[in-house]
Amino acid sequence: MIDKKILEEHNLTVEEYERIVQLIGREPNITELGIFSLMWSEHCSYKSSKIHLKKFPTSGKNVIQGPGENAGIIDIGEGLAVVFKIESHNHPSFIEPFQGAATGVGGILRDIFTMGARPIALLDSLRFGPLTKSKNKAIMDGVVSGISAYGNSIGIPTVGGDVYFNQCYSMNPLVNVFCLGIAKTDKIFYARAEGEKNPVLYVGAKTGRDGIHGATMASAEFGEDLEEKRPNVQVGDPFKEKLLLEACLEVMTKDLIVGIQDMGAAGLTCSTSEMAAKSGSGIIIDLDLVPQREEGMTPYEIMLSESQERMLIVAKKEKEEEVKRIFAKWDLDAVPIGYVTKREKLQVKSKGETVVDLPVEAIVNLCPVYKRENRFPSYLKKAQKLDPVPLPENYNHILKKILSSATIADKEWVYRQYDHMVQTNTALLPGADASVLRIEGKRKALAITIDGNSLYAYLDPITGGKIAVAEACRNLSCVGAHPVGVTNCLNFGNPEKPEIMWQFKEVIEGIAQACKVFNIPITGGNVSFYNETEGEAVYPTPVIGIVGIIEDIAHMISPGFKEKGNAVVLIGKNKQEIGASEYLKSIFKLERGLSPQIDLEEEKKVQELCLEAMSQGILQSAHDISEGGLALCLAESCFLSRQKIGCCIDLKDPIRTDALLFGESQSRIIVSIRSQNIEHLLILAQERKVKATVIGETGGEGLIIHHLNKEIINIPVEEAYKFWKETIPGVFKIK
Amino acid sequence: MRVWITLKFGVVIFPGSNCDYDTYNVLRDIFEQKTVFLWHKDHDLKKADCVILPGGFSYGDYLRSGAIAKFSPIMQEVKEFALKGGLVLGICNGFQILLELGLLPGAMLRNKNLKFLCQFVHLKLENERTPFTLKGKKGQVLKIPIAHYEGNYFAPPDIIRELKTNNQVVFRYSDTQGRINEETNVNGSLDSIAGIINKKGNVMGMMPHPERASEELFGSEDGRLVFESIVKTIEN
Amino acid sequence: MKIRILVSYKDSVLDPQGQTVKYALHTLGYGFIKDVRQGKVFELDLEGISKEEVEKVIPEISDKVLANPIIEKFSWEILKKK
Amino acid sequence: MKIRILVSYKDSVLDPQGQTVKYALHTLGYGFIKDVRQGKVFELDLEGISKEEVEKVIPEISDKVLANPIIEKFSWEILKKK
Ligand SMILES: Nc1ncnc2c1ncn2[C@@H]1O[C@H](COP(=O)(O)OP(=O)(O)O)[C@@H](O)[C@H]1O
Ligand SMILES: [Mg+2]
Repeated sequence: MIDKKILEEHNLTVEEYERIVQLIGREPNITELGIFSLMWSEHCSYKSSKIHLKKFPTSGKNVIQGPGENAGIIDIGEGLAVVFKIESHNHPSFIEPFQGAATGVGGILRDIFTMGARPIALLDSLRFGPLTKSKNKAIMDGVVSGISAYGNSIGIPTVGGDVYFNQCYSMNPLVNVFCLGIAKTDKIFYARAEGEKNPVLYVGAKTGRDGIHGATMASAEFGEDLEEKRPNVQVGDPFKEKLLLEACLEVMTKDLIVGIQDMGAAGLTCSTSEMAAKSGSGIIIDLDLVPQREEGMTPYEIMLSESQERMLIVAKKEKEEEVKRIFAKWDLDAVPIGYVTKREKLQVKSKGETVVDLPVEAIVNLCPVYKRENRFPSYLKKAQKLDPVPLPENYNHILKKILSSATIADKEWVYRQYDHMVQTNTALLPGADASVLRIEGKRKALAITIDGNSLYAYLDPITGGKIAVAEACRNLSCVGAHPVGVTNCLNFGNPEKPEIMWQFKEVIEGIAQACKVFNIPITGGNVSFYNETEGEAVYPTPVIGIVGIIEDIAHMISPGFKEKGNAVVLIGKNKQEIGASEYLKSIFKLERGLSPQIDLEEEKKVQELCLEAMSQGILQSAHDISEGGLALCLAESCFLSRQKIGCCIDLKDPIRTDALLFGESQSRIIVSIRSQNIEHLLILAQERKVKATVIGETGGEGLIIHHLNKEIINIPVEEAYKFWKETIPGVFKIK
Repeated sequence: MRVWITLKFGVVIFPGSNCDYDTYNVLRDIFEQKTVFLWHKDHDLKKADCVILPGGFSYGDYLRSGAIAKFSPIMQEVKEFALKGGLVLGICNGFQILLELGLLPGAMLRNKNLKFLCQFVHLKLENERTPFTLKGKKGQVLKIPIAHYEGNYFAPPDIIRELKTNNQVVFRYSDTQGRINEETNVNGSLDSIAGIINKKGNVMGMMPHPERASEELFGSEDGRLVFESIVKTIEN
Repeated sequence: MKIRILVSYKDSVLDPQGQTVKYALHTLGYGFIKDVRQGKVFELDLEGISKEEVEKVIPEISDKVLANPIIEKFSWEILKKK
Repeated sequence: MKIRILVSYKDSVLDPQGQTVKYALHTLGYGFIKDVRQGKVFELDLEGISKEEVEKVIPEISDKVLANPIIEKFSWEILKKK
């Protein structure tokens, strides 16, 4: 008998329960209720976000698959497609940082190769609390080791990502993992269960009592009772997944299967019902046939288990044996557990009895959709107000402090724990604005970047959304790539709170507008709500992953200065914008003011100019201005040059010196160029009505900046470099 | 018509190998050598002139890196092949397997900082009189990436002494100038050892990945030296 | 005083290493091995601390530092010196 | 029959993991810990094999598979069932 308490345990409201009863025309049994609780959870059903996600532009001439499948697919020509997607694993990574992050990698990888693509790149977007707290250090250490352990072992390079630190992530770290794979356009696979009597095969790891309620856990805000909510976190097995990957891709080279779906969160439940629903068919399975790791598992447990490294395959009747043979080659079993039916039902048998008999439509598509109330947040007006801060005396000193802020500092400590070279395609290694991957045997190359400044989104959600997209595109243009597709992960607090919902709808509006201006489709993503502890929500954190194409890899450009005596040119305008800056945060401990504003049309022109100049081969280096502002961009351009070339800069803009150096105004790129090409660049700029100014020259051992004929920064590159380079290793040094 | 190709590389695939294709592609595309894969469950070396054990995580590196792979059927053939003087090169995980198998002396411990390390390093070529390095010059410095968690070479003092007296140390971690010190010894290996060869001189293991440094696009071509040396050796 | 602490995954938690070791031993012909679980062992040398304190502090250390209670269990003993 | 096998580094091999744990425990104020060594433990379930065979086969397995004699030593015991 289902009572209130049971419903609460399953995160279902009374209304939702009544809807279930009405949909199936009777009271569900406990296993059936469990199934609904998973499929109607926020994580699987998107019941709170659906209506807003609709705003995203999702079509385009190269879109092969938009939102709705395991991953999005974009046609990149020459018979190839890129398959990519981003997923969050925030809650598990807080509970058990190493395994939580590791299984996060495992999950997104399955989303990619389940579609027939070989994964060729991972990126990770991480958000932690300040490293001054040992708890945060331990979480970061565990998360990075976990990603490293899984990705390195299975042999997919982790080629990039980003890391931000903010108090709001102290009890709510964010771990978003992006994966991209390459597939032949004529060998793409979907989650389909077609063809009556076609066998349903279970492949991969045995089923245990792993993370039961995991999916719903991911949809329940942590409170005092965190301990209770802790499930037994899964342990990842990258070795098993590697075998699974190779076996699945080998099966897919032949004409043996009609559909395949990974078992992620919501395991057997999700894979069986989704495959059937997408094909207007039904599936019947017998749980006695499901390989099990533990004794006496109930149907409820088997259906709700989240054990990792498992896939579900619908094979062609007559090909079953060959599929088994291929899996056996990789030391894996492919076990028939049921077959496809005509009735649009999910039927589950156990010990000869039918324990589940539900219409798949109800499970998968009839979850209530909520138009949750949203309200302008009370904090915003106050937070946007910024009283003038005093002008610093010593800018060298300020620069050093900013260089040593964890968010700004070099992240090599993280990415050198990742094998970012395996598969030998990584042409531009982590550390640049975007990572570049060679496509075997092609002129074209792929560029990938992942971005999202949550402080902007906190202080101005819609602009924060726009900037996340704009900056990602800017990063791509800095390496010579134009964007072709977007995926996104939206990390927010509790959507039942109107102020959170307002942030959510605003950020989405911003993302949508930017994507329309740049004319790039959103092909998928993920929403992670309830990122809050004891009522404290994370800042609204959109994480944007964008894939770009470099038409000719020979035109690839990197951020470091290349030679002495090059002109340093600023593309774009300096403005007096200081709000939401890393400068205010690390010098004045202020997280306020208005975030930098952005004119998307102007941004687009700046990027187009950069790309045009690159395709004409006149740029030596390009680096975009973002956190830390102009000064940091220049410093990094020195750091990233092989011989640590310095530069001498002379700025004339009549604005506050601190805003000029450290303000984070958008739509700016610093390039270096040989003097004989300056004219040409300036003409290209004029044609596009973009401002381009020669602001100095590369050379010397120092980073030297003048403002209105006064020297304001003069520091040896090597010295500045140390602050930037040694901050994060310093935190983790083993004495 | 039958074409005779005297030269053939065999790249072994273990469950969990992940540099198998990288190595295969470099040999086939960059060096245009006839190259075949060897499957761990087989006993057939397909008449390969040189067998390469590629990098990766055979059997997930569970238990110890290389500890389980050494029992593969193919490895029994490789062992015989090696004892008969056949050329065997172990890269990274391949090196670890050769150690576990006893074809090379010593063992691997975790990197001194207990972290996985993926980065370019500089190697000093200590022995250019091997089939794997004869195209190099003694003391020459090579820039080649490493990517491992257990590359901290260890062996008892007597073994180390032996390695030195027989000039079996082929590569050592160094700086760009070939200077060797604690700092350049990234993973803490005894004597900064990055690669060694057996007494007989036909089995070499190295932690760095020459196949990742064979194309200009990837920042260094120094790894070519190893493959070109093997080709030269066999052609003669 | 010498203490030995054993840390291993809870029985309900998958142990990939143990599984792989078992698989290897089987292929080597040791078919009589029905299951393998792999864990960690810590041997601690203690000084200037009473048996009573040990009883209190070792479980504390194990729980806080050596094991993650969510997926791991631990047991410990005092080693008699030989 | 349940067997427990302990594998740890020989004393001649330094054990950075143990050192790191020791350091961590010290910073947490457990100063009375003079040394930490970390190793592996394997628990095997055996079936259909006599005590005599076990005496022979377990050292064999440990030496050949579970431990690397160059750097590791092992010890083992039969666990009495509770
Ligand atoms: N923020 C978003 N923007 C666009 N599409 C999204 C977003 N969040 C989720 N989706 C799409 O909804 C579908 C279901 O998402 P998800 O449950 O994360 O997939 P999976 O079940 O494979 O993890 C996916 O196709 C995903 O791309
Ligand atoms: Mg999926």
